[in-house]
Amino acid sequence: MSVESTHVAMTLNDHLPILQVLVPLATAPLIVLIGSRRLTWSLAFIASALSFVIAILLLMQVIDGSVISYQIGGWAPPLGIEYRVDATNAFVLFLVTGISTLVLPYARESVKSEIPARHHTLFYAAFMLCLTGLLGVAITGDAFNVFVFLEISSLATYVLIAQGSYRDKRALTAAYDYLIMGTIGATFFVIGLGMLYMATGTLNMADLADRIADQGANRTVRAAFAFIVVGMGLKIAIYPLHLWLPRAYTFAPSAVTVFLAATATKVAIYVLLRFTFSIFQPAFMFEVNTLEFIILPFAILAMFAASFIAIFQSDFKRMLAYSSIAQIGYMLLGISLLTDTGLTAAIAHLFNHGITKATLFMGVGILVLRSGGSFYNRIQGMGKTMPWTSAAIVIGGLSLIGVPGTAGFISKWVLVEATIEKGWWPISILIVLSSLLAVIYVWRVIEVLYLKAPLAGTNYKEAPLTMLIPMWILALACIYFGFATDVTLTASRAAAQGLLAGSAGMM
Amino acid sequence: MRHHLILRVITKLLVGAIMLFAFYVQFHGDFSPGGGFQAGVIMAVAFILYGLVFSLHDVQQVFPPWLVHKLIALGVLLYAGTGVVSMFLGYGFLDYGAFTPDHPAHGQHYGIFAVELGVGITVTAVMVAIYYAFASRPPRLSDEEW
Amino acid sequence: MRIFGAIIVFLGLWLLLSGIYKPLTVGLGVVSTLAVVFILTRMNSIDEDRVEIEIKPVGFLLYQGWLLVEIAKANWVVTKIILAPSMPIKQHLFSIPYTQKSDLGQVIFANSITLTPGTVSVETEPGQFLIHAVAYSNDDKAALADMDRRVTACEKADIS
Amino acid sequence: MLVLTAIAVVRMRSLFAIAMLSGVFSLLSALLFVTLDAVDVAFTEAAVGAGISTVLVLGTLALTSRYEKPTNRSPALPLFVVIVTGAALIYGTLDMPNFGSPDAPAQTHVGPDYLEGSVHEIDIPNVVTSILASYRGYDTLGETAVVFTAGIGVLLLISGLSGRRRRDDEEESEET
Amino acid sequence: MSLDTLVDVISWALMLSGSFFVIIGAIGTLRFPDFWSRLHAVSITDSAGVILLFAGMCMQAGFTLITVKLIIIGVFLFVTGPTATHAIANAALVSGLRPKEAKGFTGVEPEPLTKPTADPAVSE
Amino acid sequence: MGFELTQEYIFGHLNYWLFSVLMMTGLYIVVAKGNLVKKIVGLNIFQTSVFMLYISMGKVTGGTAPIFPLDMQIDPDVIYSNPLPHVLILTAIVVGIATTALGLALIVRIQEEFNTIEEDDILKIERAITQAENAIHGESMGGPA
Amino acid sequence: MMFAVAIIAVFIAMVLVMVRLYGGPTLYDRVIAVNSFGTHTVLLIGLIGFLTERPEFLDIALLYALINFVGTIAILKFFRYRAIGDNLPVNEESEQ
Repeated sequence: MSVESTHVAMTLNDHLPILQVLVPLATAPLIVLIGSRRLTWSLAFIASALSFVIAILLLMQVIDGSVISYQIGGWAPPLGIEYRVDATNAFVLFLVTGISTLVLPYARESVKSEIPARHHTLFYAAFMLCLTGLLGVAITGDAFNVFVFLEISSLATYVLIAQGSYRDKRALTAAYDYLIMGTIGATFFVIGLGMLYMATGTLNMADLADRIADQGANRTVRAAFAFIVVGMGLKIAIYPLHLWLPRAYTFAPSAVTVFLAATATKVAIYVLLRFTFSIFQPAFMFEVNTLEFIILPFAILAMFAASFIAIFQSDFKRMLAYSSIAQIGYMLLGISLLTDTGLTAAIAHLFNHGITKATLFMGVGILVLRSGGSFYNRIQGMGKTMPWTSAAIVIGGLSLIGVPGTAGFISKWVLVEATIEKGWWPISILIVLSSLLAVIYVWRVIEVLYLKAPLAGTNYKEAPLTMLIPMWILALACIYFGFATDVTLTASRAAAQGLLAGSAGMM
Repeated sequence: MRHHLILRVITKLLVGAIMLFAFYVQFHGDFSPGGGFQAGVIMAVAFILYGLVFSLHDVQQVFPPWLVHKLIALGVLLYAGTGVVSMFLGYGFLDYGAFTPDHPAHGQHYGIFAVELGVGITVTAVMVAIYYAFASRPPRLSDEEW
Repeated sequence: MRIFGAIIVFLGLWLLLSGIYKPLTVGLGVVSTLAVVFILTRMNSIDEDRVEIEIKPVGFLLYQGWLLVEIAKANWVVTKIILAPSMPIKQHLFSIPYTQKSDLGQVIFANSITLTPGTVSVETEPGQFLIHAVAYSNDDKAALADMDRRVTACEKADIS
Repeated sequence: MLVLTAIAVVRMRSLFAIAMLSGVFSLLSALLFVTLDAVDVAFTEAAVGAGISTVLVLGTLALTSRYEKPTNRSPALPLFVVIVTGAALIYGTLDMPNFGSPDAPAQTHVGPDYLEGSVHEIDIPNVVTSILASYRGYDTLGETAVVFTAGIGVLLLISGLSGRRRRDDEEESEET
Repeated sequence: MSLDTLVDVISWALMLSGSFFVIIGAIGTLRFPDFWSRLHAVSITDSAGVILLFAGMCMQAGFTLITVKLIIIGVFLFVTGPTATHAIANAALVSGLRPKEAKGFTGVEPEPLTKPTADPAVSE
Repeated sequence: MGFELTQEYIFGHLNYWLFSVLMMTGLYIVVAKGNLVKKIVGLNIFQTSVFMLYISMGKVTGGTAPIFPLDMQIDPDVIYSNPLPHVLILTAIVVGIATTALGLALIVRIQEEFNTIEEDDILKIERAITQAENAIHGESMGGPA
Repeated sequence: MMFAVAIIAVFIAMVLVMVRLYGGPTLYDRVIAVNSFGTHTVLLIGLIGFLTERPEFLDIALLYALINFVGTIAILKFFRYRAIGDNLPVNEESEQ
């Protein structure tokens, strides 16, 4: 490649895909190297904002369905590692960087109150690494590279969760459980990759797709598929594999919970999408493996079981964690429908749920900051003392239910549409029913916040602006995307079509 | 084990050899098995051996923790920096051909050298840092099932 | 002076290990050697426990030859014990004095004892080693005293 | 022998013995790697498995406890999980090419290109290094980042970043 | 030609005897009744096995850098082997493991060790 | 499938099956054992077996290690094994040790906070905490998690 | 050929040593077994190198010897340290 004498110098624009990952990746060691606590936060924020800008630029370039390919090291794809940006992952990148840019200002106060000051530098470095890993997973076009960056983000996540131990020591065991589960998941993923490699001899996603298509389904490829799905399922917290999630979300520091809830599982779902649709051809796997009938019941089970558990929680934060599992069920349902609309719904819900959950967890974080706990009887009546925070929580809650006019409504609506389109109307009813469950658990929160008297002797101040503003940006986003439907839906549709086109979309 | 004569003397003799071996593995990764990672581990093992036989205090004097922590970051930056330099030269990230456009293979040599050095530095520092972290915790002596 | 000695030894070791004599590699060797010596000097200055190499090279080589023969003999003895159906083990823990002045000399002696099957040096105490023998016989002490003399003979005479 | 070691690990109670056995397991697997021509991997496995991880496990044991307590949990569920996974694995291997077969896809597709290309484009003898540092150099950057993450993770968990001076403590007292 | 054969014969002899001693050492570790005697069995492998096998390999390698490397490894093993053995023995002794003395001997007891008491500062 | 072919098939796959058994042993330790350190060791075994599976993919019968002679004079008759799995596994080993280190560090912290590294004991302690919380904050559902 | 013989011999020895490793009975027995096992591995690597006619990989053997030594020392450091609680400056870990 580089042997050619006529070398065209690359411009900054050409480098955008790599810069997307490189900026946070290089920031993490810089933070450690400089080691000054005053600069740490600013550095992290600048890096995150920069990658947000890059993500927007990338999304603008690929929204029309085109694909950017970047060859790292100048080696052509089957040999070297390739970055490949299309509508789907640009969308995910946009979500991840956007959330991280909003979380960082929020984190400043929240981290100060939850983590000892001497650990702040390393905390932000770990945060940057987590961001790097998620971005790297989302952007890459190489199957093994997914594993490497997945591990970067996972390791950083374990550490970040464990930082909750200064508030509650159970954060440590939560992190440990997640570490074991996550590592098993990653190892399963590697086994799957190994089998794929054995069957095809390549690791590049596009190349893999081609060669699997040529080969048809043999048993090795099928087993590989199973391992990859289970491995990713552990990271996504698909219903029976979800055990780590509630604990991890509950005990992690608030800022970390916001970030993880809004991005980590979403990126894992993206990987699942990428593998099922781009690498294993949809036609192949759904005819041969009848995956839909495996995923579908679990998705529905998740929607109901997790919602039920959420209703009976007495801890706001844990309630939200269980509701996350239920919401993941919606996304999986969309995927298992296998239609254009279904996928659009899944991707749109991925985005909408991301911002909704971020709003809610930010709200919880603020309540925790002021009241010292997220149990219902700790936070009761705070709707009066902290009106802004509580209002944002209500907006988030409404979006979680899927009330018209909020982002959550759009994706659920499209999902119902998709099920009807496919003729599975019982499932549409189930979706509506499970939304009713959401009404119950959200109502409990609203009741606690507004209808109960504040605890005697407490007079909480409203949250600092650095926390309120990010939260309100997200809350307003929930409303904005509830009305301006075409933005998310266009991008999701472009992504869905790209995915459904299978490897053709990759070429 | 400060009073432990044989171990002390032998360690003193060996540590140098082990470090030299680490450098050898580092710089001969192109020709024989080994490379930055392995070299880093061996280097760290040399320090760990010294720490085990002498004392954590001594080894932390020789290789102070603040330096270790800076080096952790420096190695990654060296690696990433190699890529960034190639980007500034108008080539792709980590395209070592950029260093000597007339003779790409040479550029590859330099690139690989720099990159391996980065890996080596980070790995050494991280392993030593982990050792320090574990060793400097006060041990727990409550159970007596010996 | 001592540093130069160390540099030469390490550089020699490098050249032997390397087997590639391009300027770059050899240059790296020099750099590595200097780095190693630098770290070692730091270590020495910190633990104040410098190991003096006070050994006559030729005498030491001769001693090695003698030791090999001893090892061969001792091996045979222990082999016989292992293979004998009854395993005639006569364990005994005893101490013998050493006469080496330098640390290194003592270490060579102790390691030689361990290296010869049948005897293991267990503990170093000021002025004597504690030895464990698997098949103790009364002339063991004499044999070890002989070894002690030979090791001492390898040491340079003029050490404090 | 590997299997024996693994089973021994299952049965043993003494965590010290387990630490040693895991070292032995690493040594054995490294031997296997050597016979399978993967010298670089053997090198790494030896250094990591037998060296660093043993030291780390021992370090942990020093800070925790030395014996495993018996548990009265039923092994049924784990066995079930394991058997299902194992069955999936075996199922997956059924269509695999024979061991060592030179015309397996893995051997014909990309691998030879590396061997070929490494000669002209990179010109160093160790192909593994040339792939590691150049063709898939980005993976290695990721790998370095993983090590870095682990490093700062451990520091964050059980030690803390130390500056040249004890600057941190001073600041902490200022802020609080 | 004849030199080659000679080298071959010698290295065969070295290898075979080396293998023999290695196995003997292993049998010893298995057969010997207690820890202290096993130490000695191990040192057979450490000394005779290593020397003979490496010598055999050196013969095969001829005068190349490989021989040098073999010698380096050999020396390394030669230095570390007894050191490790000594350290093990020492640790065992300190921990209170005493060899069974043969009839008619009373072993030299090292000065009484402080009983392993838990550090009052750390044990809770 | 004739007898000859079957035999060849079995021997050609025996290694994979062996590694599968190893993997399952490792996985069993992770899932079934309650001691946290032992779990990590099991995880190591599990991962190492996966590495073996990979490496055995790259082996070519009659091949040798993918390192050319120093002078780069390559004999075309020599078969070299596939280097790509080696590279992947190198990376994976590094990831493995990183995970191990982190896991152990977590265990150390757990020991400090809970004073045990047995999963059963930890569960007991956590249940006690949850019960205490419930007593203050009202019942919740969803187990001790 | 001769390498094959030697390899088989070393392998048998390894199996025997392993039995001792399982058998114990004391931890020190296991340590000598592990140490001896490491030595065997070094020998085996060297021999395999010669058998496959790529003897330049002796570096691995050297590394093994090294790691084996350090590992043993680490284990012992522990034993000693546990056994003698106070007065000796062995327990560096508690300095700080």
